[in-house]
Amino acid sequence: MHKPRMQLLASFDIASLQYLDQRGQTTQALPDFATPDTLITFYRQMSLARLVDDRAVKLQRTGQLGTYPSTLGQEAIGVGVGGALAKTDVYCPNYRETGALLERGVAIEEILAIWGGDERGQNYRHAREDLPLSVPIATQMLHAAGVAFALKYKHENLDEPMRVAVTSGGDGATSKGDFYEAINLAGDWKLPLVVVINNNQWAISVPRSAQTACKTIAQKAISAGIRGLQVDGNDIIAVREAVTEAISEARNNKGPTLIEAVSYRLCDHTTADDASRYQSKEELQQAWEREPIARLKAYMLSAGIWGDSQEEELQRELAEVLEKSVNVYLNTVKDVPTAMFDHLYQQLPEALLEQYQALQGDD
Amino acid sequence: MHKPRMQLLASFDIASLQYLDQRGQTTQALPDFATPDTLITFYRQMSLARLVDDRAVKLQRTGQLGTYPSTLGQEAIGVGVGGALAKTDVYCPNYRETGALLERGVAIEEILAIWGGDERGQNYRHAREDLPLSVPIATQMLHAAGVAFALKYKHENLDEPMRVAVTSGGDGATSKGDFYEAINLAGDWKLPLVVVINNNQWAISVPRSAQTACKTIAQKAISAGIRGLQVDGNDIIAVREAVTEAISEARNNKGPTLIEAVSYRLCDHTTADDASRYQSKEELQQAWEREPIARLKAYMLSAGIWGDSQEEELQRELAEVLEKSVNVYLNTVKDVPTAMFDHLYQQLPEALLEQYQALQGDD
Amino acid sequence: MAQITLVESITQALAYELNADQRVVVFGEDVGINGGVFRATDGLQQQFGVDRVRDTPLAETMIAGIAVGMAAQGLRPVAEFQFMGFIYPAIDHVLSHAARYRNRTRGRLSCPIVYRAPYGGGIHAPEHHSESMEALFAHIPGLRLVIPSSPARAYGLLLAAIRNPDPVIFLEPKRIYRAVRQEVPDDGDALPLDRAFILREGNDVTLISWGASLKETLAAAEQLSTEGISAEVIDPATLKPLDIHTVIDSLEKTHRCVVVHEAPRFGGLGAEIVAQINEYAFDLLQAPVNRVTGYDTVIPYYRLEDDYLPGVSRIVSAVREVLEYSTGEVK
Amino acid sequence: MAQITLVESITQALAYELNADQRVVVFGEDVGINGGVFRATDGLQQQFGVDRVRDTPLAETMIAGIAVGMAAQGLRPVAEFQFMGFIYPAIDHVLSHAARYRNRTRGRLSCPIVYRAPYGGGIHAPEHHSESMEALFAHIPGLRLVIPSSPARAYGLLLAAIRNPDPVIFLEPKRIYRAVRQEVPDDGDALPLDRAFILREGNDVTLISWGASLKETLAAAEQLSTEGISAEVIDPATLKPLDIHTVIDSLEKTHRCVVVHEAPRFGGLGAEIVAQINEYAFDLLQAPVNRVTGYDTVIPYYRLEDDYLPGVSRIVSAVREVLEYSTGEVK
Ligand SMILES: Cc1ncc(C[n+]2csc(CCOP(=O)(O)OP(=O)(O)O)c2C)c(N)n1
Ligand SMILES: Cc1ncc(C[n+]2csc(CCOP(=O)(O)OP(=O)(O)O)c2C)c(N)n1
Ligand SMILES: [Mg+2]
Ligand SMILES: [Mg+2]
Repeated sequence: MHKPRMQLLASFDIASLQYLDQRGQTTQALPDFATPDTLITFYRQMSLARLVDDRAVKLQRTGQLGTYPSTLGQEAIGVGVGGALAKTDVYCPNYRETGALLERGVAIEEILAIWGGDERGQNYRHAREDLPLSVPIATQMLHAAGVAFALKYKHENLDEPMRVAVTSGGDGATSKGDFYEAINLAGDWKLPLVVVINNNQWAISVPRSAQTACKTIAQKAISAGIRGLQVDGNDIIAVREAVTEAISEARNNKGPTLIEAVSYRLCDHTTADDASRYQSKEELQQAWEREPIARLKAYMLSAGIWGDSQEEELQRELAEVLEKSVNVYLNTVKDVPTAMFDHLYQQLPEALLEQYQALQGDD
Repeated sequence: MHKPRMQLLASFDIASLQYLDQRGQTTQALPDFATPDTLITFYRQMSLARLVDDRAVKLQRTGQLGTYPSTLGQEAIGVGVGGALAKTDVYCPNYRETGALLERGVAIEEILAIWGGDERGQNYRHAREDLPLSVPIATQMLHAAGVAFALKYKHENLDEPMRVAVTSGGDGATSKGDFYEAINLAGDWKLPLVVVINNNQWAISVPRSAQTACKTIAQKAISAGIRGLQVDGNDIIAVREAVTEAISEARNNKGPTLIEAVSYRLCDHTTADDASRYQSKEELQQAWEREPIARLKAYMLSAGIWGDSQEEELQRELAEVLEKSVNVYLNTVKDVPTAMFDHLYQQLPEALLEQYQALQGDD
Repeated sequence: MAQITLVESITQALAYELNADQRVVVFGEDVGINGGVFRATDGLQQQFGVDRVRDTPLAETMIAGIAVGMAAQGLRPVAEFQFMGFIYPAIDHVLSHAARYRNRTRGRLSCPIVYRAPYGGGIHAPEHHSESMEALFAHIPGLRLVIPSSPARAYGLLLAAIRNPDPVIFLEPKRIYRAVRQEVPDDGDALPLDRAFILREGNDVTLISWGASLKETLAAAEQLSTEGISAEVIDPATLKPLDIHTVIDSLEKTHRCVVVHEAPRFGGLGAEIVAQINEYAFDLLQAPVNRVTGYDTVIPYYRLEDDYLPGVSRIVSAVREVLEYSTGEVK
Repeated sequence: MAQITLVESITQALAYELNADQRVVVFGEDVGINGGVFRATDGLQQQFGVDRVRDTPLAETMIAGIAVGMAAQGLRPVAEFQFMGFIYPAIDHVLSHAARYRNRTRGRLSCPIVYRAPYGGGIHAPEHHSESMEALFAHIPGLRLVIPSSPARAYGLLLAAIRNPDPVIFLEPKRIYRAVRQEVPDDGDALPLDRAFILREGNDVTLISWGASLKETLAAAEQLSTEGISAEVIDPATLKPLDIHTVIDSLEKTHRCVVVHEAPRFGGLGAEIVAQINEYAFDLLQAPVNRVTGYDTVIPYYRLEDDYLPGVSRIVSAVREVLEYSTGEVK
């Protein structure tokens, strides 16, 4: 058949960023921020996240914690993203967020409290403006757009740097309308927003390949007319660089960016899941070859900025930190039942007084 | 600042199709289907749509019809799309659809009945499998994906041509989650679906430029990993060609296509709207220069396949057709009140009998 | 002072609060230069600028969701849904987030949002433009639900809703947007958010209604009065939390009650009112409370909508029924 | 015959109907190889293939919406929402389309859809995994709402729901998914969709409940029986349309009634039941109907959820209250 002639209107490229390959070797010169101290801090924080996850899973297994979503294998995303924000920026998290929350100053016992069935965990002592964990998939992205609007609205002079909002979600989240509506609005209103997708290849049992026919998730940015790129989500240097750059664009009123960080969920979806029902062992094994902590360690070892004694010292320190928080968590007594009314409205409406008193009487 | 090196993952182009420019001159050789007879039929159908719209607006103004959404200026899209489907395909329309419905065999009196506040209008005598008009924006696109799934599911041999679903919506609809979720699923499940966007530049008072930062709406296809293209929506030859081609791809199990048809709403949003509040006169005037009926007529005149006597004859015929239907519409008596129960469930549940009888007693 | 309509009183309240409080931001589809499809935001963008009165892309989930983030950052978002029939994609964010943010974070963050929408039937509009689904929101913990029925109440209640520290669903009975004019002083005085209004005093029967149905309810009361029947008419207006005490007080006098609403009967707010009367005033009742409501059908396209909506005659008959009722012997 | 749990009876019913009717298609998040997060679809994809038992992308609006199109084309979609807490983005399509398609097209097209979701609290799950928002659906005209409370009823009612020519919301009380085992013959016999079940006969008081709360309601009845109080327990199960006659018949004997549900009280289905009792059985009542319900708060994170859920002792006290009630003199 005769092909009609068409006029080209627009072209788009999607590209990917990496500094460390899976053996921990550099694929290009590292960015300036990647000093030995910074890398060691990255390593420490990722190691802490992994320890917290591990401990949380054990607490769940022994009936001391509810369902828990581990970030095993995705620590470079959590730490890479969470640490890229300025203190005054606002993080609008997903629920699989241990590394990022630690970076934001949320206490381990707060994280445990949330998954331990206690709303008080979300009343962070630090990061008081960060949004709470969000369980309904992708909804937080719209909240983040609202936050970004507010930050821009409250900012007097758009020629000066702004506070920004950063939000995160999974690969599964990119199938949901909220995600598209959020990025479309962010593009439309040029909001200071960064959206990071933790593409860990799975939405519970549904593989990334079954979520969308897209080659990359980054290309979904094109539907909103915003910047989109992919990073190696197991390379914390790449993650941090990309997010920092995107934040800087947002800060300077250059609008939003979508970042797809490609990683792998090395754990069950949550402690309520059994990934062996749907995940091939080989795929999992191969994914372990690419995991972020060993990779960074390999680089640090080869660069001579890390060694066995430091590793031992670090593990000892982290174990102590963890232990302390776990104890705080385990020793927190249950809230009073009437707490369920205390924060429902700013002031208890008269119409609820009777129920409040009934509940009190029940105690 | 030093720019990091990135690896290219994917590239995408968005292009546009046109055969007739705004003066009715060909910009490339016409496709084979564009015989004089076909063009005359196009012209007839677009003219009929315009007459129906005009009459409907007058009926509304005189209190004989409810709120009505005219398709003025967008007849090439309605007729171009509606006529591209095979009889057995399923059309899943938006609400601004007069031209397309006429092509599908829906009677003028049925269209009037719908906007005249009578559900019986949606009980088409023909096109019995087509979905009803959809008022909640973009929802019909998900229904269309469901229809497309069913057509594929019921089809025995995927190597043989399938029935397909075609759906339509406005530029405003492309901001809504339903649109993205529908095209993403269609790509993911390789559904026999064609999505046509009538980009008439306005969503009530909100201009296309305020809906999205995208340069084109066609590029939103990239977020679903499906084909996307733009056509000149005032050029019925381009519209018909693009839709026919997309249907043929879908029919042959090659998956969905998104088509952006660029046109202009030359009328108020509906009879309840006053576009002069937000629309500039010059823009409107310029848009009139590009409208589809005059354009096709100019070509037909220059090609010597149309003349004054044919025009007169046609207008006489169409006026007659219209008059007949309007009379049927105006003479249809109101349904019985209990009709509101008769089709709520297949069988009236016992629990509703009392209400049914009360309503009967009220008559 | 000029007399204004209900929809104008909405505009007046919005303007007052936009002026008084920089944190207030109005947004939704066509609220800008077009002033909203009902003109509720007429002139506000011109007066306060596009940053504060802003058209959104067409996406109701988005409208609901961004309000949560804006509120968490201390703004006072006032979001408009063009019609109640298009509010449903917003329910997830209203229910799962706006209504829960304060509780979820134990007071760290909160959602002082007003979600506005015109609602109800009777204007000969197309499908989905005539919905009365207030009961869906009334069931959601953490929300307030407000429905004004006069220009003055609309003004005072909307101000109260915007100033309220928690999320409010504010439904505007569009059938009476322009039904009456009143003098509404632009004094910034808010009304309380948990007090029912007694619109007409009476001794024989208590009629409870809200929104546009009050028009027929008051007309029915008027008609009954010509027969010597004295009906008290109560507009709860702040439907959640509900001021049941005003109703009970009235029942102390009347002992008989009819609830009128245009929403479908099954699971409508009438049911909750009957249930609370049953709980708090069982011994006061001399007849079962009667409900005059929309039928348990989809509200029809407009040619049949008058057959659907509770009219004066249905209300009057219902009142007659409760007045004629005499308690059986079974107890 | 093997004894099976409620969730296994769901699987059994799905398998039966997938086998019997080529038009049946099961889909949702993780319903495929994973068999659903509660294993309700365990083994079905393996048995019936990916075309008939299909994982969807993660999008609940989409799940609800495609079901409408599938049904309009004559299929019998059975859509799973992973938890009721994630069903809200689906409400628009359920309310605006599934429930209206037949009426809108005057019978030309229809939506024989089953929307399934596990619901209710008490399993120590994270936030949003414990919702009981059945009242939202109960208010929507054109829907049916079904909640089974035993393996046998789950089997028979799910078969009926799938075969029903109109849309059904089918909520599964996940707290009792595995609470008891029963012999459930796989005979394909459906139960009627508009008949309440009397789970226990009694003369002194009528207890009405559904879903998982029946566990505590039956336990309360048992406890009361040791005190010589004989409680009749009714499971409406098909909550919309509601079979109120079975309730009224029971009240002819008992004259006293308690409704128990775990959903928030205000605007819950208990209210509608009380309202209908008021309408149909006013003279039968010797005490106000009592409601034992979840509080009008968000269901708390799990450490407090037992304080929220109606327990045996609250039900027992409520029964005592209605039994001790003696009608005042006011009337
Ligand atoms: C709206 C919604 N639907 C369903 C769920 C149940 N659910 C929890 S996590 C999950 C998969 C999420 O996948 P993804 O977005 O890739 O994030 P990941 O868990 O892999 O980090 C699902 C379906 C939910 N939480 N919210
Ligand atoms: C979900 C929803 N929100 C709002 C409306 C009200 N409304 C009707 S048409 C319209 C604009 C639609 O614009 P577009 O999609 O471009 O279609 P057009 O009317 O231009 O053909 C709006 C906001 C609606 N019908 N549905
Ligand atoms: Mg994932
Ligand atoms: Mg448009």
